Amino acid sequence: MAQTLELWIAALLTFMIFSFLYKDNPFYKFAEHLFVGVSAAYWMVIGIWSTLMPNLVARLWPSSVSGFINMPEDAQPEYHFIIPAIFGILMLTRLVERISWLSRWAMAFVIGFAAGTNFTRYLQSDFVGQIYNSMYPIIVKADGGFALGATISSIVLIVGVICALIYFFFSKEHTGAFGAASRLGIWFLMVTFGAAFGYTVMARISLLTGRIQFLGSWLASIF
Amino acid sequence: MRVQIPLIITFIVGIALIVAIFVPHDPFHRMNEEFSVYFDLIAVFAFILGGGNLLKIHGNRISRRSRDWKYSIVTVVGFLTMLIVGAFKIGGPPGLTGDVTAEGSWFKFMYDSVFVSCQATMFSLLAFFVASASYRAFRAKTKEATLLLIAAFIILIGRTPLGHYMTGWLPQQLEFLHIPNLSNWILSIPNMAGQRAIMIGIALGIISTSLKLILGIERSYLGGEGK
Amino acid sequence: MAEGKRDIVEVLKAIDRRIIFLLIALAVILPLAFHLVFSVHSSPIVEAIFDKVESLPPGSKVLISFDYGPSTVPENQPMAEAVARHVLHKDLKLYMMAVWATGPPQTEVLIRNVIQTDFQDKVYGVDWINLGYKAGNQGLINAILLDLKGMYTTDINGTGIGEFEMMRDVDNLTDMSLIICIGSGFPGVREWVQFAGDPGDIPVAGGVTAVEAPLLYPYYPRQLLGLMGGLQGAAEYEAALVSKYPQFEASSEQAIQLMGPQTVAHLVIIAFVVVGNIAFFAERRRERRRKA
Amino acid sequence: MAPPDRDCRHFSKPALLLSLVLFLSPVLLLCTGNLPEAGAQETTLTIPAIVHPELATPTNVEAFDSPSDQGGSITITWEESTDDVPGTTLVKGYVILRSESPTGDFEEISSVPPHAEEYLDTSVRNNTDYYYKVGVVGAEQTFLSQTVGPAVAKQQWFNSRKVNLLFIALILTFAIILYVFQAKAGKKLYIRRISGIEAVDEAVGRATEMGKPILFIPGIQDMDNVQTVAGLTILASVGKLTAQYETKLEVPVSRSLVMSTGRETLKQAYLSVGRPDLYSDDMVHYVTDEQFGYVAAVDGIMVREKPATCFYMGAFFAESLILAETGNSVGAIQIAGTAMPTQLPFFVAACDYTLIGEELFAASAYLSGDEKMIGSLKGQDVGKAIAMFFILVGAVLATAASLSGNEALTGASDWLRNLFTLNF
Repeated sequence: MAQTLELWIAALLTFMIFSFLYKDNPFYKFAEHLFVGVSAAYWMVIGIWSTLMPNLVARLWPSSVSGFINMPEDAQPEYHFIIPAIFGILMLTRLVERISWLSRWAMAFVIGFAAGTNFTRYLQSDFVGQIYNSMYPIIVKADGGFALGATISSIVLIVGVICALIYFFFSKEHTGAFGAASRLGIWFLMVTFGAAFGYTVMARISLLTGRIQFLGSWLASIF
Repeated sequence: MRVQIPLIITFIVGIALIVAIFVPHDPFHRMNEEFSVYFDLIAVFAFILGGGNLLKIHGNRISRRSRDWKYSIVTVVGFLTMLIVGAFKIGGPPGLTGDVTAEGSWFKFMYDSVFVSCQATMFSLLAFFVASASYRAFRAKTKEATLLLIAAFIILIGRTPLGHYMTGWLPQQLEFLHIPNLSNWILSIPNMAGQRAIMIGIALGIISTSLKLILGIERSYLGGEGK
Repeated sequence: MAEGKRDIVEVLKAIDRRIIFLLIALAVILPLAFHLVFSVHSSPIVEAIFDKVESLPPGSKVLISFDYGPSTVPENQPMAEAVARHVLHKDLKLYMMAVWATGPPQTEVLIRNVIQTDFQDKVYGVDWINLGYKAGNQGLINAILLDLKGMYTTDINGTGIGEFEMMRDVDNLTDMSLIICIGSGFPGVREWVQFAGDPGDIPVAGGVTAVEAPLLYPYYPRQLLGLMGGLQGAAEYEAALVSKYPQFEASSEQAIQLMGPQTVAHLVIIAFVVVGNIAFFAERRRERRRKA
Repeated sequence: MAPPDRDCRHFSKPALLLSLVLFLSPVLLLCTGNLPEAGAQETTLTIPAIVHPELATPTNVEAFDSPSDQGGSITITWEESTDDVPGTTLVKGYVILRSESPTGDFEEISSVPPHAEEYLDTSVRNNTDYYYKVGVVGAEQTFLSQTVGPAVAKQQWFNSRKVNLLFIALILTFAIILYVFQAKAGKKLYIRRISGIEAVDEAVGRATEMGKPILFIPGIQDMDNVQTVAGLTILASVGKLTAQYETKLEVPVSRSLVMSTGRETLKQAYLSVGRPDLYSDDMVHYVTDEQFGYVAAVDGIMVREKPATCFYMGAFFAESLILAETGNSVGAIQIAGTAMPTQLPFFVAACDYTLIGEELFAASAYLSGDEKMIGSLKGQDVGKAIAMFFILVGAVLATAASLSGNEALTGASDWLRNLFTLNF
């Protein structure tokens, strides 16, 4: 019974959302508003049970939640978790106009966290890592002579990287040879975007295939 | 105090996290992990602000009978039902001590029937939009657009049997022009060059922005001075 | 005459997106309804994986890591199943693990679909083993490169690892002849290459979603043996498998089946791109004439 | 994951000495007239009694705290048994034994295959003495080395494997700060035109003329993503324009923290141009954390309110194309900016202007009008110049090394690559 109900609700909502492709209509509005309400609450509930309870309440006061969530019997309180609790409460001062400026302290922690982690993460994997990946021989040797195809490819690659980087130069006027290189760079970027777009089309179609298959199974359940 | 203290907090937290990757000693080495948990917790507290705002907006619409106010009732009812069922683990076999997403619970039922189906269907709209965007965007209007078009077209054809048949007759010497080979080459050489340059650029943008945040040069997130 | 021509151009120019939407919907629904199947030809980047598995002597160890979740099952699951089928058929030892918490349920699906249907004679712990998921992301890969038994002291069911015959001569990842990561994000193929393949000099192959594949081409073929990208990649592997071992035709064509709608939809999109450009050029020519 | 370079170093002198001793040992035995080994081998040929040869034990065993780590690990190194010859099966592998006292019970903790010469024991506690033996495993018996130790696992204060990274981080930081200060000192800097930025004014103006609202989407990620911060900085600039033009601005967000920050930012923007009366908190409103729930709602807003302009500035995932296509269908001018490489193609295809990757951050600096922010852009350019320089030099060196086979060139090329190697 519950399964049939679930199947029907899901199928009807699927149709309601697809109807948006034709134009905005009351069915879509209904599905949209339901989805917004349910999903907002879903993430809040997940936040409570998978973050707030195990990572705050259980750490500060283990005995209080030992029945509710899985945790070791002999868990000891970890008092440094009082820090996020304070920041969290400071965040809520936004509800009180007079002291709402205190929420900036919590915001400052969040921003510091963002800046600190992103600085190192991108420095390592995207800056240093990509330079490392580019340091390969331009002329590729094969047994006996050198591989023409591979050599052309690696020349194209290195020219592409350099020119596309030149396109991103902000403080120098893009004229003359520099401008020509920058234009070549934007061409490389365009090929990149076209290629990635073309490659992705397929994955997007498969999402629809999945949905149509679901509707097919719903139809099959009726007959 | 209203501006200085936040700037100091940002500075200390940011620097500590950068130091942490060079210093494996306590207390630094655990900071990265602990601070992510701290962040998650602050975000959960903030849910109260977000959820409250959602209720306020839709509550106002209902009380003022503004446009589409009836649908706002759907949002409010959906929100409160899901919240109460989940937060108090009402309904279904596992009860208060079980997993909130346990099979058979009401929460899971609403998740499967409403959340999953809406999510998957919204996601699948992409199949349609990717088609309409291709139709509109892939036109040889300028040199740049032509390149975009050619690259996309070769890859698109290369991903279907069409590509195989179109150029399958090519002799050995011209094999590199065979469309599947050509599309592989585009992906692994020019695409790669572009991706790499984009990634290096992004890394620099993020490094520089992070630095400005840590040093307090960029502070628009703090809003105004004083008040 | 000129009148008629302009009409067509005008119509094409102002084509309603809803017509495109309708055609895409039909392009997916009709092949599904009529089980339309196209022949699939494998490309070198996929064949490289197939040939590698084909070339391994019986008894070689192959590790498959399930690094994806339910949202990418349509693309990832057929890859995992085709490869597992091939590995078991060649009498290679199959080790399964996951760096994603959502991986083990997919491993279970594979066990049901592949091992329990086609390879009932294969013995657990001798021919195949399910090690399950461990937290730690790339740190886990790094750790088992040095000491697999230290991290995996039991299999997924909690049985001590020492009890299994096929685990006796496995100490770390370098004992594997091939690692195949079926993944859809982080940690995934990239991490397997960076933390296992490169430092341990172990062949690594991957199967990923189509969205992710362009980002992984940089690693092929130097660091990545081969790559299955999206449903197409899965279908190509299935095609290679079925053409060599026709007995799997019935069981191993799920991706090939799903390729029907994809191919038709693709062709529809290609047709639209062509039509869009014809309309564009026709209009431009007319404008030029008008100016002249 | 390159092995710590101390491996290569400590082979040198002791290793040489030791191999010399080992090499000479048969000679020494000969001199003393004591030849049991040779005799025994001959007996095995004639009498079918199984006598397993004694195996040479691993030599030069060392146990030390693994360098540059967070503790909890001891590295044990040794030199393989002289009987561990490739192609033979005499040696089955090595075992590592551990004890907490030199005379106590040694417990086998792990085994490694033949030819291994290093083991990382990660099952130790910090600040505890450990003693180790390494055994060579034969067909029947295991022959143990001498006990080494004590080794103590400790947390280090500096990860020396990341010196290169620190060096690069300092150079970039220095470049950026240098130009920030130059700009602060009043030096005018040239910034090239970025079409997406120039279009902002026009797009806001268009909405004003048409009397339609502007929609601003700061991505769907939380405040822990720097792209969101950049998006909100651009929101501040857009907010100043909408305040001056008295244009309606709507900012639906998908994270509560972004809502709070967005409100602070926008309020200040309206205040700074003297129009706090036009600001209200409802301009920035929360929808849902769920990616596609958010998209469903924003799509709804688009088709119902028909904004004249849509801004997408921040981190985006699959929803990018759904938003941009819907925005396009209602005839909005669309300006996007993101540093998500996977989504750039869709914005480029579906929007009127797209800020590509780094341009998003450039736009946030440029639009702020703050010289210091603009100065940092020049610092970023220095970073790109560094990247280009090393890519070119690295590739040329690698080419020269591979073509000539010259050792000095190969060394130089490897050294340069090591500078950019990531050690975890």
